[in-house]
Amino acid sequence: MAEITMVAAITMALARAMQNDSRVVVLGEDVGANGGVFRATDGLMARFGEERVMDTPLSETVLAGMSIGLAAQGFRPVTEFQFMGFIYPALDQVINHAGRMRNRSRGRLSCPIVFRSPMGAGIHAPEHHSESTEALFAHTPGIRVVIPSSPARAYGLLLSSIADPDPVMFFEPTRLYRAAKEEVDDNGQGLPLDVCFVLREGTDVTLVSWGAAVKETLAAAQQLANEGISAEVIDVATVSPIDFDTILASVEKTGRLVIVHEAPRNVGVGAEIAATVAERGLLFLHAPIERVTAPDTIVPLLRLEKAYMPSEKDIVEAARRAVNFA
Amino acid sequence: MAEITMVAAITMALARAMQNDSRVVVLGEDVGANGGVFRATDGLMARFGEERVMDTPLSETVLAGMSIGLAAQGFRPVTEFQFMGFIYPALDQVINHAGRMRNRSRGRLSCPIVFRSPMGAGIHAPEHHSESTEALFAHTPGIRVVIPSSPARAYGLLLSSIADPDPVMFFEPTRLYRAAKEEVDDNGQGLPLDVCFVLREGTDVTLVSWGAAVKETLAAAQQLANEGISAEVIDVATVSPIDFDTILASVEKTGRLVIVHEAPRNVGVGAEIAATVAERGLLFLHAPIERVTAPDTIVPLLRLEKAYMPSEKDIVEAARRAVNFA
Amino acid sequence: MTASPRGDEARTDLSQKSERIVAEFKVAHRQYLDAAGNLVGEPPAFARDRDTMISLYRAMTLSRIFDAKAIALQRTGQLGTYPSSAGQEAIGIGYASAMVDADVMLTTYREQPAQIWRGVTLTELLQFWGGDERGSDFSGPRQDFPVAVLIGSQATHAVGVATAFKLRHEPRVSVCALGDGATSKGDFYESINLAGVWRLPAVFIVINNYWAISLPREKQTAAETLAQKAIAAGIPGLQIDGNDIIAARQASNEAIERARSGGGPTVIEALTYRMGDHTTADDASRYRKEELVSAAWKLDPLARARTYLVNQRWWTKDDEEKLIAACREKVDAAVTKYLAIVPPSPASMFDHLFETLPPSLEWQRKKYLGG
Amino acid sequence: MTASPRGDEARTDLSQKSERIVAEFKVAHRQYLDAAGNLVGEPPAFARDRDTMISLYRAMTLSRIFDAKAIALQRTGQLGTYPSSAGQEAIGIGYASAMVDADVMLTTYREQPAQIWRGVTLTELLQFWGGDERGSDFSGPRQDFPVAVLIGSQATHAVGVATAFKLRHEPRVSVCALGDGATSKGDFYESINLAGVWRLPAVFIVINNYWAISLPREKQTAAETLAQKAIAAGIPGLQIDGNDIIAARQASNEAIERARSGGGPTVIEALTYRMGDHTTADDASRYRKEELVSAAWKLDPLARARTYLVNQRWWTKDDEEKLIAACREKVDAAVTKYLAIVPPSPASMFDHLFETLPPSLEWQRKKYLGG
Ligand SMILES: Cc1ncc(C[n+]2csc(CCOP(=O)(O)OP(=O)(O)O)c2C)c(N)n1
Ligand SMILES: Cc1ncc(C[n+]2csc(CCOP(=O)(O)OP(=O)(O)O)c2C)c(N)n1
Ligand SMILES: [Mg+2]
Ligand SMILES: [Mg+2]
Repeated sequence: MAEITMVAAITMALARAMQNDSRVVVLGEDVGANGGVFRATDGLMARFGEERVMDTPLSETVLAGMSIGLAAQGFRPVTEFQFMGFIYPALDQVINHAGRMRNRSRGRLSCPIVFRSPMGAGIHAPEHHSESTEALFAHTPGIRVVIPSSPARAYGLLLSSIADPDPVMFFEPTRLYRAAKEEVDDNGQGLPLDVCFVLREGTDVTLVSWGAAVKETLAAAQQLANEGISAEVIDVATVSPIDFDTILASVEKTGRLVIVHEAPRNVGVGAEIAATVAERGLLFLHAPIERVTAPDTIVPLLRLEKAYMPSEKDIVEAARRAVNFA
Repeated sequence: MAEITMVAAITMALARAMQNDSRVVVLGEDVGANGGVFRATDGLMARFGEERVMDTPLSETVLAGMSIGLAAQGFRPVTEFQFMGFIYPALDQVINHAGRMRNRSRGRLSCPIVFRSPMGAGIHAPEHHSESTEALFAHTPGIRVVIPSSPARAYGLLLSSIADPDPVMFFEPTRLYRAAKEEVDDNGQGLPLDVCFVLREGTDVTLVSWGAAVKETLAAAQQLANEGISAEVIDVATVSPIDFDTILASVEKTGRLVIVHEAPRNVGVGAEIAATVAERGLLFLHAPIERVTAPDTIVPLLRLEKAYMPSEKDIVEAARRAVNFA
Repeated sequence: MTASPRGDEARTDLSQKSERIVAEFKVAHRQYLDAAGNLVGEPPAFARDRDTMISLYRAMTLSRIFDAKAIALQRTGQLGTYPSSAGQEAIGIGYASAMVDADVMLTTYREQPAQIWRGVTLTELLQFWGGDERGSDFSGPRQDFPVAVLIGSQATHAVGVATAFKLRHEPRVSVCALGDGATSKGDFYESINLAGVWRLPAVFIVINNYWAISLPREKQTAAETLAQKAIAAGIPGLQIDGNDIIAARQASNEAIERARSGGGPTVIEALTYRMGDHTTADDASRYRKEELVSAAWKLDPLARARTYLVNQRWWTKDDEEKLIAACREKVDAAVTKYLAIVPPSPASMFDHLFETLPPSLEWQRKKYLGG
Repeated sequence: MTASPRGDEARTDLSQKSERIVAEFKVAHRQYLDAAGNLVGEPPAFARDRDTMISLYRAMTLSRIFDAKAIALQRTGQLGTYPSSAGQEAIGIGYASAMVDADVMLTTYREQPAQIWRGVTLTELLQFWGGDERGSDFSGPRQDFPVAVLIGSQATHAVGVATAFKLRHEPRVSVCALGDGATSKGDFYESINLAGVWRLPAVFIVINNYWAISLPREKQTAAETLAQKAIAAGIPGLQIDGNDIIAARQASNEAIERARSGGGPTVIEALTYRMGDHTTADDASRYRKEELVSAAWKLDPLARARTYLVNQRWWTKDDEEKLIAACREKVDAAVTKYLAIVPPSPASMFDHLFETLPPSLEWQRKKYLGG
């Protein structure tokens, strides 16, 4: 079992799903011979043929819409948007159709689609290539939003997303695609959706994060440990619907909550977590909830993207504030 | 000065803005001879001509995009989307262009556009005619989101939105269009953006709301008063960016916060208000924050829309829970 | 802004060697039954078949009578907003009757005639327009799509359905009906373009009823025909008299059978007219002259089909009276059934959100519904 | 899925009275300079003007040399992802040189030649591609739009700009460049449709460089030409040899002047070829054969223009060497200036979000930047 990157784990999951289930098809721009701009679909066309790996014209609206048609017909489309910033022409289809077809038809037709797309800043790419707008999807009823933060979780969560009978937005932090390697067993086993993963146990403060920011969050926890502060780190993973129970249980234990995300602050998913804790776990709190997020500005071009993203230092400081709160 | 409905106040504001500023143009589907499906643009084409009141083909993407082109050229487009549920094909333009053009061009080009659309349930209309997705826009940097809740505020906020040099999403609760009349002076005076309106002062609990739900919130406050509970009612009005200072000051006074909105709960704008209070006003709170919202389901067709929308009773109960919290 | 004629100044002097023609296109118009109900040219075989023609006429009549009743129900507060299909029965019954059950239909909100032909019950139609989602869990072919309210959006689903057929090598066709207004949406264009380049078994029926709410056809596009939109996708486009049931069925038939046998997609523009208001929430007198409507009644597809039947000596006044009585009875029975339906329960809002409700939504279900 | 030929089976027997032709279209192709640099037919007057032709050639050469340097900078980590315009200089300089300053240009990310002609400095181009927003606050005409990264999206802005010109009765034209891939987007179609029906002063230059990243032109659409997409909007469409600087400038000129004088919009499809990778982040060898590229080099617009100049005895080897040296010097000077730019400050993230920063964002600015 070799150590592989997150993008390789994604390719492995796609191949496994296609191998196990002939209903799974992959479609999107440049997913074929090119293997996707990040090579996430590398080799799939050669292996599974042009009928199951479809290079589509440059039309995100019909890309989403045809996925709905395919899904209603019993296929399991895994549809790639080249970047999260290019997904908006498809939002109408996602919000108004994919998330609603089951409800609208009283279960007669459904949309078992995985809409994949790279997300996040940090790879020095041009405008629109650095978005983190998972909140738009999290606010939308009838769809799930899943964001992996390691090769193994990418593999397991993608398999479960493909197997799920309902639409899943599966966002892959580009900054993590090749950031680290890990042993991933190609055993076809999915990881559960709708639950958080506790990555590190701790007693003094709960750090909740997802996606690329999990990297800095774990680093911050290590730094805090060096300072004698015991941080619990939770990877939300399924960003909608959220497993609040795990988060509430942790905050009950630690009494302190720091939420970390790369998306803008205002009405981000972090707001929902803070709000729910303030409703259902107010009395657990020994300190104000902290959110470490990007500001409510446009993601800057590459010169400033580092200044834009939450840093390990920001997280450490927020955790210290929470712990030291009198 | 006659008493007028909210939709009439909107028409009055549009006419006033067009009268005072030749850069203001109105465009959208059926806004001309038909005067818009709710008659919000009634009479404008007859008065200002076909050049300033433009009936567009059925294409929401170019409707938004051309507004950006017009705005960059110095016009002040007031662009109507027929219903909030039809706005999504334009989201790409709103998020990726309208909200970014000033930043992208370092202030060289800007987008003084008002994107108007009816919002909300309660008028027994077909699917997609009952949406409350202001959260999607509130999460988007570079744009304002304004929602009036009375004829006078509709008039004043619309005038200020049109005068504003940046893009504004202006959402009009259909349920309020003809719900109540009020005297509105056609004096051309705008009301301030970026501030909340305190509609009723109180000391025991803060009720924060916006849009159509303000109606039930005010009714609930009256009901609570009858029970001896003094509720402060705040109309957020500018839903992004939010005037947190007014809300925090109120919660500091009352110690209790109930947030009411018609949008789904998860990652709604209510979450941001709760989160911010949990961060910046935690010690003010004598009780958990309550959110009274629609559930995270698809807005049902008309038979169930009443069950879906937050009711006066729900608000009263939440306020009572907050006040009685030991 | 007013509509503009096409800029013919574009044509340049072809005597120069520097310019040559690289593509040429023609758009045809098809009609078999003229406005007076007389035959134009030789009709297809089915038009000579009494039973077929009568069955088409019956369905058109039932649709018309149902439609009037639905409007009446709305006016008396017993139905939600309702879009009349009066005047558009020929094209609806035309394409629906050219389909087989295994084909999949994707339509707008104004295609009650086609839905009725496909087997959606009148009660289900009322239930849907009465604001009850269960009306879309209908008795028509179970893979047919629910009504699409979002203009043009169903065209994208149609190409997905057609792709499924193509991938499975099934001889099935995806038939998508949409309006003149819908042809201005990117959804429509992206869909026909994809259907073209993948040569999908999909047929797009553009119901050109001249109006998109208050916008007349000539303000929707400068294109001389809507059929020529097909040229942008490299696929065949045909214009037909959409009030001519024979042309409607025959053109649909040709396109559907071509698609079924691997010949790829087609756009059919069916010329018809929206006789009523846009919906019961609309007041068309604000933007169109009554004369236009009276003129359009002269092209009524029902009267025309009836004249043809009468001319063939297949239909009598007595037949007509019996048919109307039978349709009324059917409609009344459906209304009675509709009005007796137990309203959906609030819990049903959660029932079809996901196949299995996730835990955090279980929490919400309890919170909202109690228990 | 593989590309499919057009379904000609759609054509029906026209001898029947039931069918008549209601619209006909022809799509022309224009070329003045063939691949060898020889004239085809009588060229327009400007082609006989030494100074004009040399200035066009100079700009093309400067673009090519700049492009190579930008790629080198990226390879050495001094620039962000960069999209090469090599091979597309003729069409870029062609349409840009047909515009006047008061016109407005809206382009993709691959139109450095046109931007250079319009007066954007090489330093500004580097600054932009180096990831600094200030590069879009450029020295070109101040109403020209920043580069649009979102495929096709700028077409919608172009019709807004053109509407502004029309409303103000200004003799100005909005010129929008976009790729073959972009023609598959609804944005493009909705835009040309609106431009058509409102007869707007807008010109759409479709730079058909055969590739949309890895997707070849024939998998993008079944349409025989991209010029014929105009037919769907009821506007003129013309295909040109986009590597022929004379055709590029002349066709643009005709379309722009027609638009300026109230004749409405045009679509021009310019046939060219993407010589390099899609961007520096791409590896085209994964999806295209090297032979295709070598074949395309035979159509090189620069070599062709140079041959023409030489044939006219307007250009010598010495002129060429001097030009190259001058361009190199200019590019090097721009690079020096670029590398000396002080990076933007984090505070600048807040500076252009709104004209006046709202209070809650003031709070954030302090929180994020301290102070
Ligand atoms: C995307 C979208 N935009 C706007 C509307 C509002 N609307 C409903 S029907 C209609 C006109 C549709 O015209 P057409 O396509 O010709 O169909 P018809 O109503 O004539 O059958 C409009 C604008 C909508 N339903 N969907
Ligand atoms: C809306 C959108 N979808 C996808 C992309 C990713 N992308 C960047 S360039 C490109 C291909 C564009 O092809 P074309 O329009 O022919 O322009 P070219 O790159 O050849 O100049 C794609 C798919 C994008 N930038 N925008
Ligand atoms: Mg219509
Ligand atoms: Mg290209």
